[in-house]
Amino acid sequence: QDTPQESAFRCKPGETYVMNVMVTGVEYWFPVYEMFKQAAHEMGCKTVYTGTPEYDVTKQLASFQQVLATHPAGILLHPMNPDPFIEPINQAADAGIPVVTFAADSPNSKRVAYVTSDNFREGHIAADTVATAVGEEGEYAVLENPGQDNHDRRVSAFIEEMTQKHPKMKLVARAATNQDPTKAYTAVQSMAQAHPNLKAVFMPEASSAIGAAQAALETGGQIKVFCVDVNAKVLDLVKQGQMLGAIDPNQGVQGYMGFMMLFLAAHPQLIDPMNDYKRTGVNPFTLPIIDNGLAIVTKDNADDFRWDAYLKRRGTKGIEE
Amino acid sequence: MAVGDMPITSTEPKARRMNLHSMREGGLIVIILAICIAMSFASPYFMTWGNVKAMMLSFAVDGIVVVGMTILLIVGGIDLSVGSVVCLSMTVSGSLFLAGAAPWLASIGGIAAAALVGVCMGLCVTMVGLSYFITSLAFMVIARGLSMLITQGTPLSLFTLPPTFKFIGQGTIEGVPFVIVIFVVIALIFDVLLRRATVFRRFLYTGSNEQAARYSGINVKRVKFGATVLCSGLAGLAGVIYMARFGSATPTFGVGMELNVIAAAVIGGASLNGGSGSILGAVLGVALLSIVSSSLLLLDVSVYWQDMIRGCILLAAVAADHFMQKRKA
Amino acid sequence: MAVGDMPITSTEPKARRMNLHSMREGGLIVIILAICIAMSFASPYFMTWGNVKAMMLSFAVDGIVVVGMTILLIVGGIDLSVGSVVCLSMTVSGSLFLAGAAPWLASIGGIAAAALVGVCMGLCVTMVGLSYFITSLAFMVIARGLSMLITQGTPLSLFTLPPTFKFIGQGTIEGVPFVIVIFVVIALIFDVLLRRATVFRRFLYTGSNEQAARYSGINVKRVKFGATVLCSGLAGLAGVIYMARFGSATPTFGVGMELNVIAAAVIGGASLNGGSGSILGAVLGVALLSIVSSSLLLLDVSVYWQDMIRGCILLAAVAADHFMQKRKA
Amino acid sequence: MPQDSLLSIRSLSKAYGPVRALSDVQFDLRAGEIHALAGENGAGKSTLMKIISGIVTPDEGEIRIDGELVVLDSAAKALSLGIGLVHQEIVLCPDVTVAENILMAATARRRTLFMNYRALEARARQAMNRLAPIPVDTLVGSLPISHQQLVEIAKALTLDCRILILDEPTAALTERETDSLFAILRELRAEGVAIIYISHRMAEIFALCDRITVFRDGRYIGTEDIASTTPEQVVTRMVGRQIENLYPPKSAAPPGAPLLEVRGLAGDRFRSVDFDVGIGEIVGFAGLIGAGRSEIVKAVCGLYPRSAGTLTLRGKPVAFHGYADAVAEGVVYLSENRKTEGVFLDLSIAANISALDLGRVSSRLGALDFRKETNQARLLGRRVNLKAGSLSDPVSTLSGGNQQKVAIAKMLSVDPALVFLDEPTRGVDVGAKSEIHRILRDLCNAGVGVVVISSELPELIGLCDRILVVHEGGIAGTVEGEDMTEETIIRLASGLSPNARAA
Ligand SMILES: Nc1ncnc2c1ncn2[C@@H]1O[C@H](COP(=O)(O)OP(=O)(O)OP(=O)(O)O)[C@@H](O)[C@H]1O
Ligand SMILES: Nc1ncnc2c1ncn2[C@@H]1O[C@H](COP(=O)(O)OP(=O)(O)OP(=O)(O)O)[C@@H](O)[C@H]1O
Ligand SMILES: O[C@@H]1[C@H](O)[C@H](O)CO[C@H]1O
Ligand SMILES: [Mg+2]
Ligand SMILES: [Mg+2]
Repeated sequence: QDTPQESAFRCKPGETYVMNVMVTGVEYWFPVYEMFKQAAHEMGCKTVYTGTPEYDVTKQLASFQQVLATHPAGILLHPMNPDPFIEPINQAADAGIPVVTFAADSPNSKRVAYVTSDNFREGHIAADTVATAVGEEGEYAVLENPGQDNHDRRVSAFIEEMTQKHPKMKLVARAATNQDPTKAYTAVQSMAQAHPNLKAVFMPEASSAIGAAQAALETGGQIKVFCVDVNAKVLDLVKQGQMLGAIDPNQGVQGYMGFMMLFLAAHPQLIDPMNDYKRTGVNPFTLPIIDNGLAIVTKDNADDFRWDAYLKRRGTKGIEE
Repeated sequence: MAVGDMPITSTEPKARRMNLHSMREGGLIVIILAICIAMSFASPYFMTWGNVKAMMLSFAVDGIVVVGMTILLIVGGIDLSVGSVVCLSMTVSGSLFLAGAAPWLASIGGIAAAALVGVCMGLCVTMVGLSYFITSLAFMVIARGLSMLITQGTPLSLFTLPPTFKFIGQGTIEGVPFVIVIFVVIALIFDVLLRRATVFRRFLYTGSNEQAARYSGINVKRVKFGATVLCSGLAGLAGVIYMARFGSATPTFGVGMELNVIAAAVIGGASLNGGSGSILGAVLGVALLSIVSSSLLLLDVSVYWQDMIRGCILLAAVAADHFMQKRKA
Repeated sequence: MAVGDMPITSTEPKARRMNLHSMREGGLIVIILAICIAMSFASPYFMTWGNVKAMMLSFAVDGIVVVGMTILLIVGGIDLSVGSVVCLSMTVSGSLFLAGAAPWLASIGGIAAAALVGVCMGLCVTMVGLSYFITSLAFMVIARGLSMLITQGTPLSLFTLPPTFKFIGQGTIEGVPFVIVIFVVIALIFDVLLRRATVFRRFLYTGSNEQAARYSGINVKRVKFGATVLCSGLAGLAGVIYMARFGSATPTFGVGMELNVIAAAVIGGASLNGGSGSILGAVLGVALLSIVSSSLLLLDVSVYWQDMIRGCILLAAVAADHFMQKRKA
Repeated sequence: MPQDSLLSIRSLSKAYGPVRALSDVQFDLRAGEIHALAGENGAGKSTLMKIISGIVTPDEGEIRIDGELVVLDSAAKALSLGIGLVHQEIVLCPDVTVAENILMAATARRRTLFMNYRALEARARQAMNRLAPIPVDTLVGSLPISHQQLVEIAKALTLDCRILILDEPTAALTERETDSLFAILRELRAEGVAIIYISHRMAEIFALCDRITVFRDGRYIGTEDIASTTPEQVVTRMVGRQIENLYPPKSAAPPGAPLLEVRGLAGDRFRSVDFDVGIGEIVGFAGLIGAGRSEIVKAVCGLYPRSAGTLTLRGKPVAFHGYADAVAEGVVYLSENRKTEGVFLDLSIAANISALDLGRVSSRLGALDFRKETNQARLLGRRVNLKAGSLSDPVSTLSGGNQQKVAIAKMLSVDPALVFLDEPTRGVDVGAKSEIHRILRDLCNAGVGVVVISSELPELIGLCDRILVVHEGGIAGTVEGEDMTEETIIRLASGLSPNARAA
């Protein structure tokens, strides 16, 4: 079919953009891809959702390399670890395939941009919310997932904020629960014993929250649970008041801006900035970091973050298209 | 001397009944007590009812899985799929419930799904002749995939579960959590069965020497099939209980559970070559593992040290146990 | 009749020298080819050099670990710690490098650390008499803990590694990634050794019947010790290569690797009871696993279906292999 | 101590917990002699041999070689001193070829990097062919027990040792192999090798050996020249009492109605096999090793695949799809392969004996009654005069012969209708043997069908009323009454016509 006047902001037929992540089955990615898709379709581009079902960097690398073999127009990547992806991302760049990272970065690579919610702000805001909720005074604990940087950053930011802004808040226990609800359940159970007046627990991801909240309930319900990321269960817990709240990294914008950056980077001729890009050969659309903002999820707004409702409302097939 | 004038005294039924088990269990009990005593000095909270409860809660449900695994190990099998099967049972019954089924019905559905995985594995092993290891590995992946499929990757939130049902996972009787009651009952039942029931004795024969069992007229295929289904079924039960506890069904639940479960059984005296193992032992094994972990939490050991120390204590415990047995033997 | 002209004369010396291997390998090769052919019709990209390279890269380094595991399985052992040991070697050499050691020295340090874990495990098994399963499980936790300690839980960034060293993990020769070259060489060496070297025949004897080996004057303890250290050592080497490839050392790397590695070896014909297994087989096993995973990605199968299908293909492949052998036998 | 003794043992003791396997025994062995060691099951023969070959360490006592005090703390050590042992229980690597098994000790010593398979196979084949031409490139695991026994022997022959120990090497062998083995042993003796020979077959001992030492209950009884003693005397010293007639009287009456009728039985290793087992008769199966006797009998019991054939039990046709079906009908099989098919080594004696039918030692609800189980074991144990410490000990702690008795007791536990016994008295001592023969005869008289496979012709002839001779998987002929001579049987077994004149 013929289009009257061809806009520069449209894809050539068949121009495909790929999103690549690990643990592909996990809810977190879906809203990201949903808006990635929307932006793409607006501009007549095709998208594919790829990655490895496992939580395994070697496997994600393999999937990334395979994606390269299909020569897409650009890749929106969540690198499980930063440095292992330097080489592959640079390969892509050299092959003229721009890579944009989101939610986790590979700073030393030639990725053209990094779209994320500021993990430090997430930690700080979480800390402030928790502190006010317990009256600026009391013992708190953290559950960790050591090794995944964005999670580690959230935790350290949380603790840092507490020590600096809320001096009466005392960190009494830390446990590595590695996104396992049962471990979180056990950890909070024991912590509640060792620290009878534990007031709050923070964790950088949603899986642990399910176990932690249950344990908090069973140990008398005076422990306030706060996490980053949401899922159906967490939202219900927040709604029921069994969790103080959560932080949502605003995935939609992450995906939308991710695509925009990819498209622009894939069409550098769209811009001609006054800088040395021609000589150095770097992509003129290179933006080190884009903060996609974040949202604090509470009783009142919890329902606005439900994936299933959202999907129904939009009537799309989610990641399956 | 002929048997007639043998020291038959030493062969009292009592002594006999225990001989497969007692030794190992003795050792483990001593070690666990030792740790507990040490801990109760180290932390004032360790011996509080609250903490004891917390520790038991932490292994009660997995303990049910360990019971099944122990039986399968005794037969000479192994099941890597338990973690995924627990999760499958969780997600199946969860989604059935959301689809409007009564919670009890939904649970039965979940357990049935789990048992079905067991049936498939049993057939692969007995009919096709594949190894337990590979078969259960494949079904570990398949069952996980099914959970993903059912939940579409998002945890099912089951707030609407009626309290009567949640009671299974969260209720207490006289302050004792109901899950602990369930676990203890199941452990007792299977401990007795394993020592006394003829059916289970056949399990032991098969695991001890499959050929000899065949030449004793035992239908070893049926035995292996049965043990496999039983193991999966118990995993399914555990899944339902977890669902009742957490009021949700997470598709990523139970990843890596298999190793802990097998470890507990092996610490408890089960052998990967089959023919040995006991429920009491396995229970002690699972208890040991979780006492160690929660001790580290109570002592506020740095996150970075926890694994190191946990591993060392585990090793020390196993070694100590080993020596005690040697001395006894 | 003379025993000489009995049916069982049917094995030629040639076949014999291979007998542990040939059969199984034949089957696997057929299956892998079948999948590749099917895939090359299903996806235009499958047979592209880029994709083939991606697949080989995805198993080359793990393949080195599989070689060690296979040898250990042949001896009758098993090592659950490989994943943690790969990681330990990574983090140790990484931190040594950051502390200013030359990358080569640092690497030797890492491999040494890995081998040391092997030594400890070897002693626990041969001297103390603990089971391989429990011992390696404990060291899996310990080694992981050490990595956590060394890195304080945060990945070490090593992009300052000199290119000459990075070449090990990232370089290519005539377009062929160097890691693949290393892997092929190691696999070949150990395949030959396992079939023809006197020392490695002793490994096989020990695994087949430890008693018979001991009665024949073989120092089975030394054999088992050696195999254990070798397995850890190769894991250490893999760790260094990964470090060179990733330019970083992540304390969470290699979690759950052990299952994949053991699975590959078992698919390749190794038995958990010892006495059988081959390197070529193991290589094919590891290849099969990664070909299956990557095929699914190219077919862009729905995320939710991937695990299910992967598991089913795995099962089908193993079953097919099994039948082909039966027919041959 | 006699000057000329190559090996001399003094005041040696070994106890396993309460069981005194050896108490203060002595033993002398001269170069160039074949020295028999006799004793009841559990007398301590194997234990002593294991001590001499460095597998078991004694509690006390001294061992001298050439008058030198030696410490034998490992098999390797004993091998280096030129001591070789043919184990009573087969100890081979199933996943490895015959050749590599035979030369395993050599491989253990070998210092070169690579194997030399060509030379290895040549040497192995040479050693093997002296006994029986078993192809050396087959996996040992695929060989029947009888052939594994031969491999075990060939393995020891390659050690070119000064002291060669054979612990019941012929238990699984037929005349043919036994004769070639004896020829080899005589050669070795001539070469000055000192040989210790353990057997429960008096005939063999008196045909082969120069001196004999007798043990009883772990004690040294005495040593003397074969020339100056008789089998009866030896047996008396072993058992401590007279053993009058070794074999029970045969049935006077002709066999009654056929209990079992087999017609046209065929399988991969046998074809068109017909035979009957009548009530009141003991039927024997003779044949060379590998003739297929075991397979035929197993096929009847549903333990071995059969392609054709009908079974009629007590007049009604039966088709056993699995052994369980057979057992249900009271048809039981005693395997020739004790270690792998006969017993559960790591389970208790009592648990072994009850395995065939747990119903007998459990309540109606299926709960095991351990008192019943122990009593059953005690009774049957007495009946086969089992020597054991406690019925709760694992079978692995029993002597070879006593393990065999456990296997037999297990069969008797179900009062069967029809029993097939494959090498039933393998490794069983003279006293117990005649005891078992009497039990079999009693069973038979009580209307139980009894079929015995044995490689020991005198046993078959002494025990059976009728002997079927198997040759290459087919029944070559039947002999009874007067015709039951070793000669006729051997001729039939080798595919010749029964009487010499015809040949
Ligand atoms: N590993 C063991 N543990 C406990 N008791 C043992 C062990 N090995 C042997 N015995 C006991 O030592 C005694 C002697 O056993 P040994 O095997 O030497 O007898 P044997 O003379 O070889 O008998 P057989 O003629 O049946 O082979 C037996 O009572 C046996 O029960
Ligand atoms: N698993 C096997 N693989 C190959 N050949 C076998 C196997 N089992 C038995 N045979 C062969 O089948 C034939 C019969 O075996 P077997 O020796 O058991 O017969 P037998 O007449 O019972 O002799 P024995 O006196 O040893 O019992 C022999 O040729 C033997 O080599
Ligand atoms: O917790 C989530 C996921 O783990 C993923 O890493 C994306 O970033 C975080 O918000
Ligand atoms: Mg003996
Ligand atoms: Mg036979």
